[in-house]
Amino acid sequence: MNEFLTLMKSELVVTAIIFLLLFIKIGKGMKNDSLLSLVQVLLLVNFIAGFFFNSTGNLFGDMFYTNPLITFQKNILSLGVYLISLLCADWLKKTQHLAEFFMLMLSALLGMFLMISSNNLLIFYLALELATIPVAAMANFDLDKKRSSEGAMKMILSSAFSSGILLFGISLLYGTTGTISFAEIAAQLDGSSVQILAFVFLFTAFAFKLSIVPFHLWTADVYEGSPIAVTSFLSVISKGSVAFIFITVLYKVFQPIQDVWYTMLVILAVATMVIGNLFALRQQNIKRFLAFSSIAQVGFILVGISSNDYMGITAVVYFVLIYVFSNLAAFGVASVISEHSGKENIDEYKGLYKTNPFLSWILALALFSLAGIPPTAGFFGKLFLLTAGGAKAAYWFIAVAALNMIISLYYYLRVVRAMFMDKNENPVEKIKISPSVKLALLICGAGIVLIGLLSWVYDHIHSLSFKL
Amino acid sequence: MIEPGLYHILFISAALFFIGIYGFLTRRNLITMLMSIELILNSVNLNFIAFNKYVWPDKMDGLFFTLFIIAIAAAEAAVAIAIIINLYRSHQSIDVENAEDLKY
Amino acid sequence: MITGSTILFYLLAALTLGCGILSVATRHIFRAAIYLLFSLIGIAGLYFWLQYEFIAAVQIVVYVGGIVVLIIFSIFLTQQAGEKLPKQKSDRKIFAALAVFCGFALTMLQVYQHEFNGAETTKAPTVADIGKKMLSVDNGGYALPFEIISMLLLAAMVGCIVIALRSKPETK
Amino acid sequence: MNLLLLIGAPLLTAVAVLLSRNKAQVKWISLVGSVAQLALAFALLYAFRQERAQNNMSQMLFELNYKLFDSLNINFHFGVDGISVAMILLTSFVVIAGVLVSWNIEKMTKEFYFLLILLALGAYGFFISLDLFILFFFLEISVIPKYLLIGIWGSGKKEYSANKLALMLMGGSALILVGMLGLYFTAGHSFDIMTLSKTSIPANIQNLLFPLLFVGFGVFTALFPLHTWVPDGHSSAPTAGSMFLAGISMKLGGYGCLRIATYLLPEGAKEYANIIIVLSAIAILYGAFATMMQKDLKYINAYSSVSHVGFSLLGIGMLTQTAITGALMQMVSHGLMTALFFAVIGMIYDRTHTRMTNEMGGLMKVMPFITTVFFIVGLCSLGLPGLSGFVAEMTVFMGSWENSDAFHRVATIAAAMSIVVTAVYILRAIGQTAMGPITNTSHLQLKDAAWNEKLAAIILVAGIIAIGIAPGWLNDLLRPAAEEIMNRIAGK
Amino acid sequence: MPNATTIALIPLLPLAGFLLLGLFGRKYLKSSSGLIGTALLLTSTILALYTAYEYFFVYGKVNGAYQQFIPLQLTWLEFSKGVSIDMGLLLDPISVMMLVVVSFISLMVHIYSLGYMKGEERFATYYSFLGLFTFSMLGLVLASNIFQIYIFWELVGVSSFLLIGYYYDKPSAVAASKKAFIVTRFADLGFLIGILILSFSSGTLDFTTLIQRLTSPESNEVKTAVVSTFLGASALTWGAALVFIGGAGKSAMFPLHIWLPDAMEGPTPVSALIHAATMVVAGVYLVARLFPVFALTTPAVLEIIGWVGAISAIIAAVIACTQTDIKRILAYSTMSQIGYMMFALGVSKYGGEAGLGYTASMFHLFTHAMFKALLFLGAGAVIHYIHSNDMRDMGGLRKYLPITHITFLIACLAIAGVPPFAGFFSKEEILLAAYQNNMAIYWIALITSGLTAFYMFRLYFTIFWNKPHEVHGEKHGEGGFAMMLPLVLLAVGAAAAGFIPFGEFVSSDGKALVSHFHLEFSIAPVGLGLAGIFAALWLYKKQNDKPQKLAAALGGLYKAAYHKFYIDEIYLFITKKVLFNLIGRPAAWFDRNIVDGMVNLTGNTTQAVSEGIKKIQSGKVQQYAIYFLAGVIVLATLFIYVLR
Repeated sequence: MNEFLTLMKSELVVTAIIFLLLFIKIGKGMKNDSLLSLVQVLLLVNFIAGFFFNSTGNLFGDMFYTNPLITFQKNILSLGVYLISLLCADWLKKTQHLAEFFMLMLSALLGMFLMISSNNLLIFYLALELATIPVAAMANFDLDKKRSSEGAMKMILSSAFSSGILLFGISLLYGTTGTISFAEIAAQLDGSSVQILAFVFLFTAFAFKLSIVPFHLWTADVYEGSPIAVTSFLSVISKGSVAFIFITVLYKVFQPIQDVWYTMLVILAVATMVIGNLFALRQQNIKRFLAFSSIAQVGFILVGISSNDYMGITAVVYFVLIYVFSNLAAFGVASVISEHSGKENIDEYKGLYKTNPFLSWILALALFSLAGIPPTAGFFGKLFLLTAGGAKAAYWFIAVAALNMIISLYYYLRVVRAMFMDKNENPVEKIKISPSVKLALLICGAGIVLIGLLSWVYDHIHSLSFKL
Repeated sequence: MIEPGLYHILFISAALFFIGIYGFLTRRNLITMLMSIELILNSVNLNFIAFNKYVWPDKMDGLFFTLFIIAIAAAEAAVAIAIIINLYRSHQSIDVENAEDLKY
Repeated sequence: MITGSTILFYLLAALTLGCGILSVATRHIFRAAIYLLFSLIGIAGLYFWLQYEFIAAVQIVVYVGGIVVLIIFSIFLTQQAGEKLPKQKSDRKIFAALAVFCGFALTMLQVYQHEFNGAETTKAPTVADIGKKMLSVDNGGYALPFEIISMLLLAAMVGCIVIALRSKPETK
Repeated sequence: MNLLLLIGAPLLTAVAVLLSRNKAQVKWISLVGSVAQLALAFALLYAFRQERAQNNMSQMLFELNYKLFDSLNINFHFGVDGISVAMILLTSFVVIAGVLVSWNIEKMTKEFYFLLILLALGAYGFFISLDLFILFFFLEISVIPKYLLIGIWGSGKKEYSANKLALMLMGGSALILVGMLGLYFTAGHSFDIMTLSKTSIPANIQNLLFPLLFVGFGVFTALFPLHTWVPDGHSSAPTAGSMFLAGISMKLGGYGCLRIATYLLPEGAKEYANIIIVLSAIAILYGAFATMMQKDLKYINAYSSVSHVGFSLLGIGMLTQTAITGALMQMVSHGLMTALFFAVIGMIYDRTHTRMTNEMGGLMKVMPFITTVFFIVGLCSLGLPGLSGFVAEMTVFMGSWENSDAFHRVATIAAAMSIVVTAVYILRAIGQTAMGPITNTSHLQLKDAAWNEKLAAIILVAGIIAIGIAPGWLNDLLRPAAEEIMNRIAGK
Repeated sequence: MPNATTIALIPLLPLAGFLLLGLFGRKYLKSSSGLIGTALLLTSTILALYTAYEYFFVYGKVNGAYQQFIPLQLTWLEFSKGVSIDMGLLLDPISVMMLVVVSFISLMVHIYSLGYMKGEERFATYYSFLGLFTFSMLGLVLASNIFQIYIFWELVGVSSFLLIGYYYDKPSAVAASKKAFIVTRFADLGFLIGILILSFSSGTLDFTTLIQRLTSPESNEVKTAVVSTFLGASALTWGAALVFIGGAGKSAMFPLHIWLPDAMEGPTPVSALIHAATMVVAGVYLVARLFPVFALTTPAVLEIIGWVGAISAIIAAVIACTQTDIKRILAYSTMSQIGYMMFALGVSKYGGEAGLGYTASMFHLFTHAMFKALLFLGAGAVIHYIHSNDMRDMGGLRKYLPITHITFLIACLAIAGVPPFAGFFSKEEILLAAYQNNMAIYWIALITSGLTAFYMFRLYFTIFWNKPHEVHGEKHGEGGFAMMLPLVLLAVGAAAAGFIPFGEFVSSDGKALVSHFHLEFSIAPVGLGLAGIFAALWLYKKQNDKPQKLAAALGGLYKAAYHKFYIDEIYLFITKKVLFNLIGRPAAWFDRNIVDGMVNLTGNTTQAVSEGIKKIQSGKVQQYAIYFLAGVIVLATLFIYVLR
């Protein structure tokens, strides 16, 4: 089979779907429900397609590079998108621009795919923008909500700002190395101060997308402002993708100055965990709460990344996989509740267990997984991140991380307490959950419970990343 | 060193870059902030071209980068303006200070 | 010794930076737009000066013909005519200026310390080989970025349509 | 005997509980399940003794080793020595008693029993795992059920207590986690306790890791001054919750302190032994004195638990074979005793709806059975011969006395003083509640224990007496295991 | 040769009784439980007597000395090589003698209680407790291992606690039981540490080995132990002293005696059994058991023992003269008599003629058991009749309670040391021993004997003579056969026990000790005794105001004695003020506020910080950008200038 087709299959499938939707839209259009189910099927196909014809190779000179691990990462992302399409069905059915929504989301997904397998700063930059601009547009999808457009504005402006800085860094890098392809840059790096400067500029772009402290400030506002579908997409899919490419860039391109970025990661990881936790402590709105919690999670991811070897890669990919399930489950429950009752405050979740035990259990599971409590998968994910990070035997570093687990546990338990323990005279009334949502939630729950215990998942990722 | 060369251009671009940033940080009007963004991007373009011309003339990476940046800038500006206009519709102002419902 | 090109260069530099500063400083939004326009033209001029006519052309076409026009339209849409822009809080200004100055100093220090290995052959590329490169898929070709840009523009277009042409709830 | 049964039984029970339809089913399923666990525990004891009888002297018996995370060298490595067997027996006793006493729970019965069984599962897994990672996994499993048990079914300022407990325990496990990873890397990427016990770890690393691990586990077992979750947690928890908390969970900590911290890091243990001794001596006396001042029965038992658990830490700190044996005996004994104590308190509370000693009196007249049990447990707690407490404490004393320097002597004597203070507060409590004239006439209508309560009490009393009358079997179980530990400490 | 099972049965039968009655008595056996208990105890008494006979007359004596036999010894809990708690049966003269005493007195009390406790609600429980006590006491007596003795020591303690608190709804009874337990417990702490020291320095817990190792001065155990000193005294001295503290606690020696008078809250038969005849002499028995160690290795401690005994004897006697509660009077007299036994041991030496004190002490223990039990049972009969403990409510009862009167009189004569009653002989020997070894103690003893005679007859006269008894309401007559039989039997004992040639059987080294009797020596004590009696006669025979006068004349001394020299108050001060207010309360406060405060503080600080930094998230996108830029610049400078 043609190399081009096999290597770029994920991108091609996604592009195909985008155009299909485009034609449907331009043509006579479809009813939302049927369109949605069609899209869901297509996304499922896309996800499944990810498992076939995995191979390693370059395209377009060396601009595009892929290998089984990268394909696996792409699969994680498409899985996430599929779950989102199921979870947010209730909201999606209501929206007037379903096709456009998915076109945007998929082009963002395409951007992420390209970003992950980019082997060249230009591609990386373009893919990054492709992964950002549509999301900014999506963030505005609650057209008549002011908060939504405010969030979108904040996102587009700050991302433009950060990409400006990124570009300046790239330009300096280009000036000193004379190339924009990863491999050659790595060869050219000599750790001169300009390159450090350039690296910092470049670094901030990742920091911005991953919302690492102090480049995280946009996160919470945008998450709160935008529709939950978008929020979950932002917090799970785009974070994951950036984490992946971040690893590649650090390990591949900036290997020569690894001692610089190791220290940087350590500092920022600590800052991120602490600040994220401290802010999450006080949040009322569940989306905002999850935003800050996800910032704290990123701190842990950085711990994993800081170990400059395949263990780190494995741990991060594994964690992101788990994170997809956990966070999506949380957001899914949140979206169901806010769709049916418009309630997004943690205090309004009081007494939820009485009326909606299923949702409560799923949310609790998700939160425990985020907090890293066994037997949920999050426990393993976090632990392996720390294990990877501990390889350099920086005990105080792990200690800080571990202590942060305590703070995070505190506020995750706040939600659990609200649902299970607190009394409430008018709790969220019994919610009739549509089958697709239920399915998605069940998938997430199963994922949360099983992925940890099914060790072959981890070992599979390990074998993939070990080959690098 | 009166003779203009790479470093002069780098000075110009860097200056323009930080002028843009300054604008972005201080302008209260969203559209003017957008303009500042444009300045930033242009300074970057200038960098690329300069490097391409003075340092790595044999390949055209910088040049192409500039081209694509210009394209991106257009797209970004379009979306940004769309969002701004929408924001303007929803509460008759494009003053960034007024868009701070989401905080803490 | 001072040649015409040198003078031209300095003029262009002055134009670019001057208009840049003005465009972020003035409190008339229209003037800001116009200053921006001139600043961009100045940059285009610099491209010319560097003998990158094609880029210069693109710069003129896209920015001057496209983006600035877009901006001006949006100003028409959003701005009640003629009133001045609100003043920014001064502490914000001070912090911004401080940060910017530090950044600028830092950057310049690094840049001037660094020895960019100047190349002698300063030949400018022609439009033809730019075009060839642009569509070649083999090593050093730019077909993929081109495709990506196209997708991006498509996405941006869709986004703009959805957001800007917001239809009243009852229709459709 | 296949150790997986020990995990399987509670697991099945839990699942069955989840699938069951009505409260009756839930109760009976969990009862059957816990009976099965008890049976398994006894089977294990029997099999273990058989093996030893055919002098199979390998340190761990019935070992199982399945690969889990192969690439990280994490395995399901199970095995038991005398200590584990004893602890498992203890657990099974407490579990069945706990199931019985919460027979009349009305609110969310299914969830309640599910969490209870989950706790048990965690304990069993913890005691049989020989892989640090798995051990930690099981340790952590039990945190959340505790939180929910207290928070949902608790009384008083339950949210506060539940939070405090969960967070402090989490803090402990955070320390453990760091220490654990430290071990993992210094010992060349292995979590396996048996492997670690063979590897010699440089002293400076040991001195770094030991405090982490010991304090980490110490939090679980109420190491002074990290014990403050105990009074609040116990007093707010539902009866069965307190029983599990004090009877099982605190033992997880003690077991960890010994099996992980002390056994794997002997040099560190020697380094810090004196500090441990000081802390535990303080805990013993101070806990006892603090108890004297309490009016709430649950607080009384909670603080006395701090005091009693101090003995097991003291024994560990003394680093002699006898002392360690005593420490282990104390764990078992205290587990049974405190569970029974909480059960009794629960029974009294269910009837009088107060736990304040000064609001009761003369209960012996209306509920002879309960008060008799109350007497027994009280006497056990003040170390009456013929009951388990005496055996354990005496062993600790004898062992402690083996270090002949003044410091250890003083510490031992200080600890010994507590037996007087214990007598004081126990007799006060009994005197005020069980004896004396009936102050509150409404108590005259109260009923004595129901069948389930009687059964629960009898089971635990049986355990206490079995140890008190014939401690030999327990001794035979624990002493060789303690010897293994001592060998490593002595560097043999 | 001794037969292990026979001997083992002696304690085990009461245990069986305890279990049987404890489990089923309340519901099923009810009133029959008394008979069951008695029957069981009768059997074990018979066995005990049989054993005694066998031991003393059949196999006990081997070439001129009574030997130790350990027919049974089971390892109960092994600590380490050679150091283990064993459950064993040890037969030697004193254990056999105690065996007889305990089982006999206990049997008497069992029988007596059939009448005295009839119709009690917790009749069965009562008998089961009696069983428990008897079992524990017998186990204590037979102990072959110092830890075994400690175990049963605690058990008798708890059974005494249970029996004192038998009337559990009487607050005073509850308080008394608690007091008794805690005070003895405190003493036991000393005992325990003593055991630890002795066992460590001797490397064993087994009596025989321990004594043998610690008494041979050249044994290296002794050498090492003597070397290791603490506060100037050798380890062994400390150990022995601490062990004695244990004994002093149980035997209500000054200043640990305060629990004994209060213990009279228990049913009177119980007082007779536990707080007169058996348990309270456990301390004496303990010292006797370890006598070689005291005598040969730590004579200093023996000296102390002597003085403590003497002081207790006289103090108790003085107090007894002023009390009005007849049971308390008896309690103090008990204390005083035990003081006799103690200092008898204290003034004794090991072996041969010098060991007279030892024999005397044991002898007095034996006789005292008889007449003191008798006194208590008699008092019980009186109380049973009068329904009051206070002798001011009594008087002129001799007509109404003839048997009680006679037996009581016998007992009084015995305790007053009037020949030929039992007390006379044993007391003579004690005084003789004191005379030979320690003059000071001898004088104290002499005075005490006088006082004893006085307060006993004060009691006797006030109860049975003094003011005539007016009968209000119909009085049931003297308690039935069940109550009278023990009185009579015990009276016989109290009258005749003196004629047993005690030295033949019991002596410090097992060899026979011929106690020759000096008439001229016994003049002084007997004379004093008679003087005391006549004083009492003069004061209390008829109702008059002499006593008040006398009391007024004595003034302060009387008052002090009446208030038991304020020792209770001192204790109360220590416990309430020191233990509770100065230690307990601060500890509790510290825990709730400091330790717990720390924990909460961390939590609150975190909260506060998170509240404080929320302004960072100001919602202004330009602010964000500034932070962004600042971050960039800081990082850049940091990594360009600082960290390289």
